[in-house]
Amino acid sequence: MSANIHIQAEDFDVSDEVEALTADQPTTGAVATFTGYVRGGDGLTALTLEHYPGMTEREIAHIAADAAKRWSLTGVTIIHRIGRLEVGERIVLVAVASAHRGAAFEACEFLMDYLKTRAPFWKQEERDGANDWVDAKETDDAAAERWRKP
Amino acid sequence: MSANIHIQAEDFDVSDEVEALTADQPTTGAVATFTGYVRGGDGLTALTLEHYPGMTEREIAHIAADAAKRWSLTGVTIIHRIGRLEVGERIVLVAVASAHRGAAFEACEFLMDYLKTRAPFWKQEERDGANDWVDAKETDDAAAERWRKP
Amino acid sequence: MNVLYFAWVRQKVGRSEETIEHTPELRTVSDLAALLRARGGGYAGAFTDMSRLRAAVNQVHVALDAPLSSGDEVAFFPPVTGG
Amino acid sequence: MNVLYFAWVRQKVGRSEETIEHTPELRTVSDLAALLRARGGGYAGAFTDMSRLRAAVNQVHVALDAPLSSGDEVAFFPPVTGG
Repeated sequence: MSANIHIQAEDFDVSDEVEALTADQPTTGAVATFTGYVRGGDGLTALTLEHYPGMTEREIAHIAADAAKRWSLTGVTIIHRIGRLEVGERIVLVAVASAHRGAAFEACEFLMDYLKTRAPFWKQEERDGANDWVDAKETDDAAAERWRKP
Repeated sequence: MSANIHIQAEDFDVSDEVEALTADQPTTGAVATFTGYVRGGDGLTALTLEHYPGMTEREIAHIAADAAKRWSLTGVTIIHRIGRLEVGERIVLVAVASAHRGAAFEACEFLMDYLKTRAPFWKQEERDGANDWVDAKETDDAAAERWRKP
Repeated sequence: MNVLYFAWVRQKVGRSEETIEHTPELRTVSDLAALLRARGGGYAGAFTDMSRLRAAVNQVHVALDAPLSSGDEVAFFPPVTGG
Repeated sequence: MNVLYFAWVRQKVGRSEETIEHTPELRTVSDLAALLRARGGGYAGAFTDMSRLRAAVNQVHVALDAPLSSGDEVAFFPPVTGG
């Protein structure tokens, strides 16, 4: 299984990505996807995402390879947008195909948790005209931590 | 939150459904989806799905209301196809929107587990020209059981 | 009562629904299943091993000892396999 | 060595990258951070509280005691906040 990884400013279409993931894969029975959005409702107007070109792709490929070792998957697509994104815009897509739903769900959650804590992206918030860097969340570290096996 | 529930012979488009789910919902930060496919690779050529009209919609509405009580959600869409579906075709979509990814993932898995064990659908398999009813899986019962809290 | 059959139960009994008059003897879903089993033929085939059957009354999943009333919609079917 | 800065580290130091010669004294990432902090100004602001900083060497996350070699690509940044 090879992962499709894209870091891009452009938007993506979930159906198109899922279609590409499942084409000519008759043993796929389950596709789980996660789409992250710029969430408003608290004065936030936009986010600007910065990343570390090169390391980002490398780190995400590493996380995807790790997922493919843990679960039996037929395909993985990860798209992460960069640049300025307004409230309601899509930020990230993780789509995982597998024969069975348990593997698809677990691998999708695993990939999101690790993207949040390992992939070198940084978010700046626009709120009331001011820009502030977003602090990392301890809840994200805790979410990633649960996948560590003794 | 009201759930969109459709039992239909027609196919669906994941992007269109997610778009409808997130339109005018600026507090949505996360959408998790699950798409089930007719899985081939072992001689299966098609499935035919039968359901109990009336009870199906009622049971799914009940499951969706239960999910909305357990998690803070901004939208739920459940589409289940009926009739004859060939290998590679989509069977079911569960899409869940929430402010946060944990709730979206958990509610999506919960809804799939309960659809599998509570919604009155029955599958017949076409294999080498013969039709056989699919037996219920104990693993599905076990998956649904884990959501029961004491 | 309106009685509905789904999946292989429908195929064995050879019909998808029928009307059966509610009598005082038909206290529970089990009593109705016994009446149907006693008809023999496809009905006996469908209603002999009750561990393979599930039931709903008025579109709600019920156990086999659920009570019946006149006017109920009763359905018999195998364990569900959707999703 | 090529040294890269991201997010508020980049903003505080006022540049996104620079070349710093590797010397025998620069044994670890911490040594490099100390050299940068000693420059004062924005560098002092960025490199004073090391608990707020993360580092990568050759595009791999490392701890602050990771060794440095000539030709390394070293990056300093806050904890990541993608996804």
